[in-house]
Amino acid sequence: MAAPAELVRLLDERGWTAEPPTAHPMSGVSESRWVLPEHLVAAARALKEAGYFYESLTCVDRLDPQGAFELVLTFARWDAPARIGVRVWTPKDTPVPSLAGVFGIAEWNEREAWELFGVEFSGHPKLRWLLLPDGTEFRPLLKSFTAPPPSIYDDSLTAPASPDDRTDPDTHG
Amino acid sequence: MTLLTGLRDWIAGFLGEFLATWLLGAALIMTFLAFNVLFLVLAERKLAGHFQRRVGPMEVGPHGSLQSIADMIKLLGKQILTPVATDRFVYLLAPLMVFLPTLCVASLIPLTGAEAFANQPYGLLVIIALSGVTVLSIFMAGWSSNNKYAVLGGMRSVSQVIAYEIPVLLAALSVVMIAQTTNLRQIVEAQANTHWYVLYQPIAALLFFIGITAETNRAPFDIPEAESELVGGFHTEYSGMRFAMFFFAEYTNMLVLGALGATLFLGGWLGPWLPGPVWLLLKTYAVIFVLIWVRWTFPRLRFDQLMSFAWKLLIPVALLNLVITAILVHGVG
Amino acid sequence: MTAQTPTLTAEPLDTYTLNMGPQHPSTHGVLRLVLTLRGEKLVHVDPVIGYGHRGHEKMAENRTYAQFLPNTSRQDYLSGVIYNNAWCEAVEKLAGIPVPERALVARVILAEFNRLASHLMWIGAYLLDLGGWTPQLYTWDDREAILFLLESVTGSRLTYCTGRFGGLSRDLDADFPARARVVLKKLKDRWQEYEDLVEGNVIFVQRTRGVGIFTKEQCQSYGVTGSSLRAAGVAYDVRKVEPYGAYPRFQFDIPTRPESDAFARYWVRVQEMKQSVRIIEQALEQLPDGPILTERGLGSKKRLKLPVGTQYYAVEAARGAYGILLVSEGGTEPYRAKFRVPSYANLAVMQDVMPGYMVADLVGILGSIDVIIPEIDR
Amino acid sequence: MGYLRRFATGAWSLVVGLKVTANHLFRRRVTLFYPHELPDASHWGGPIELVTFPATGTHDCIACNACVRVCPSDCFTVEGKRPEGAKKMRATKFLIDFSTCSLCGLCIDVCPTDTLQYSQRYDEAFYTRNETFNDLLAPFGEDPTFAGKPT
Repeated sequence: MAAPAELVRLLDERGWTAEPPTAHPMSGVSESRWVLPEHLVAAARALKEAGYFYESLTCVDRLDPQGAFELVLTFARWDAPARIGVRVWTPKDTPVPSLAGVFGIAEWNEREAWELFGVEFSGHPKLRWLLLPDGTEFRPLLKSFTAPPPSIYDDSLTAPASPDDRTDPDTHG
Repeated sequence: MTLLTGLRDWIAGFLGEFLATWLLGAALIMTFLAFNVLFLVLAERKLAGHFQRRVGPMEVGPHGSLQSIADMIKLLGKQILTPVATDRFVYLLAPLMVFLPTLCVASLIPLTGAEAFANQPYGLLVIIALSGVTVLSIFMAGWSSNNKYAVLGGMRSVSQVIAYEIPVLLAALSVVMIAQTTNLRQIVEAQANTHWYVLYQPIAALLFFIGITAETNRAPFDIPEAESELVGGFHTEYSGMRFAMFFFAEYTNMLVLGALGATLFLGGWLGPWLPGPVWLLLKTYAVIFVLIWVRWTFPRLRFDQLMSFAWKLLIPVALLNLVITAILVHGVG
Repeated sequence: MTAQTPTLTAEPLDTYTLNMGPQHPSTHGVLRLVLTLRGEKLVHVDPVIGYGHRGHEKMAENRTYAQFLPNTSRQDYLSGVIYNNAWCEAVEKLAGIPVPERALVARVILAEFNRLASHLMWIGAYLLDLGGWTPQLYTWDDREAILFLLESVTGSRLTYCTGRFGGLSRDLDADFPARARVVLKKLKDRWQEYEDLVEGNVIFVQRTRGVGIFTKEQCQSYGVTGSSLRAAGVAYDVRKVEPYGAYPRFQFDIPTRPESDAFARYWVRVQEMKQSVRIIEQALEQLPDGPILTERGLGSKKRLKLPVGTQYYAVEAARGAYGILLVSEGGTEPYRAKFRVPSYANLAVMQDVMPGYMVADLVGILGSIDVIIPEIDR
Repeated sequence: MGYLRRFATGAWSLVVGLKVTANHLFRRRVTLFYPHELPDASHWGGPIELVTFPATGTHDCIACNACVRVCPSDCFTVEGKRPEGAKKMRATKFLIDFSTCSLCGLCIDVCPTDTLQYSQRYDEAFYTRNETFNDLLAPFGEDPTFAGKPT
């Protein structure tokens, strides 16, 4: 049950995994699988029961013609060098089921993905800003994002100095 | 002495004998206490430095000896802020009130057998009653600041002082039982005939020491101002000279309670060669040195541990000690 | 003072809200905790993070692999070498850059010294949280010796940037092993003192025993790693479970303790320091001669192009498992870089652990898990 | 009895702690009086500076802009021109915005003539933002390469 190869075979058998939407390889993990969004919670539950912990969630803004996110979740074990990469391909405007009910840390990770990318998570208890100030409208980690809108804070103190303004260091007090 | 007597007579010319003595005494005590605070602050910082393998202040004056004066000037010059939504009257009153009891107590400690500002028959009781008043102003400060940290600090302070007054009182009572008097002067004189009471009452002395550590809000009992939990505790919102008042009171309290401890257990002014007040001061500073040493060694207790330590350990031990003392004094003779 | 209280009716009358931080002496930086208290008892803890968010992940997408090097040590400023090495190793692994033997061992030496410095700093800061001032100065004295040692190799004292793809940018001096052994001896002589002053102290034991316990289930649910997890009785250490770099060739143990309280975390960290000393001693013995860098300016003189792929690379940082997820689309810049920082999970679990304890314990628990806010905020 | 023993060991641990601090009280300080005593900065990697080569007595910056390109935080402003009759360019302006420099040393790695190095200055302090621009050519004075010719 615990070995990653057996576990992903189980996922395959239950029909939770999907064909890879991209040929993008994943390394640094024992096994990796593409999981259909609707089976994500069930797969996570199976992983939790097998003794895996939720290690990380990475959202990647794939420049797909339809616009899609790739969610890369990694699960690892305490007792063996077993890491399972779970990848989810989701269109930009489709919510992904939240794992907050399965793993506690998923709540924060999903809040982060939501505020930085705009991934919607259905069933998340508190989809609010985590790292960015409350009320931030833009999604900074999208590839389409270029510059933040004018800051709501006074940035006169942080305006970059330019070398042409350089004064002689001896002239001031 | 002649200078002082002359000064007193000159003031007595227009204010009367009683007021002149009173005023001059108060002025002398105030001056001494002010210098004492400056010295103690410096001593604390220097000692802390050396305990921690550094040297403390070094820049102002030789070996930093004038650092506290510079700090005092800085505190005097700082802007005094009054936060909005404070209970203004109480807020302003608290720093003034905080060192009044301490001043009163300071005048009650006998300096020598011959001369003293006060020779109260119930001196010990008055001192213990008065030193409990300090906490009132601390609570006033905490409450009026309209700051939750300050309120928490003030409330912790009240419960702490209530808890620790009792072992202090009980420890002092066992001394009273031996000396058969509450007059501090007579307690010291009684020690001249026998040994210092610390030899007869080591447990009481220890309890007393723990009690005054708690009453002066010093580590490991510095819970009312626990910096890492409550920012600054009751004096979070005070700045400049008002903050200095609390500081002043804390260090004066250390001196006064240290002097009381020296009087009760270490024979007060008694000692060879040197004049009485010098001995008293030396013994007081020895007690304060241990206070400083303890502060720079131990972490802080938690609030509930502090309370259970007082109620479940110190007070029963103090009571037991008192009972044994009573049996020994009255039964054995 | 009032924090984000939703509505008046939602808050029961017997509780109140206390806003701890972002500027508070013991929140270790800019963490804000919105506490709901009943008296001094914690009812609910809501960590608010992000005050130090600098957008490291966005920065990574706009810089070449080499240009991101200085950012790494600024995530966790107390174990910068480890993070710096992790980035180098992650890129090396994906790009297939060979690393000389000497560099591998030197990285281990620097990383373990950095771990020692970090743990020493933590002991000092933790005792400061608990109100003991003096141990901090003693640990800083020891840490200073380590920092001087690291400075002599890297040129920096806190935000190291010595790692390069294929080795280190500066070599260890000929007399480095000798100087390192002096420092290690100094440290070993100190253990007894720390035990006398801290570990044996009855006040410290009272403050930390039975405080801040989290269960294995909570650890699994939140992904707690590092010393906090080992103090909960789980012998998980990336250095052992997924050995990387030169670690497989060194003998060391993973200290664990079953209690999972603050004292156990303290004890585990002290034991880890002893193990780090052990690793460094072996590494100094085995330090081979040879080049320290395969090729100077690899990735900086000419921009490095990494093959297409998603790569996860984990190391054991001073606070737990640090992971880098690198997505490359074949360009000279990462397509996406995600940093799985240990403090993130270790702090998140606090929402579950804290309620029921007192305010004074909060400081003791928060200190004991050793969070570094800039790495959480990234 | 167990309670008493626990109490005794607890009290003894406090005494042991006091002994540790008392031991340190009379030992030598480990701190440094910073403005009066200076630390050993021989290995310190401070703000970037130009190397003075003993052979030529000057730097060898050819204004190739490699450092400008590699710098993660765009600290550099480098300008140069070709002295008459020379093959290589030579820097006429070399500014570093030290306020954005993170001392990563990538510029040292890429410099083709090895003319950049860490200085040992560790106590840089500034009063205004503009002072953070280090003119690296200033220590070399007037460049004799361009002497006599208007630049």
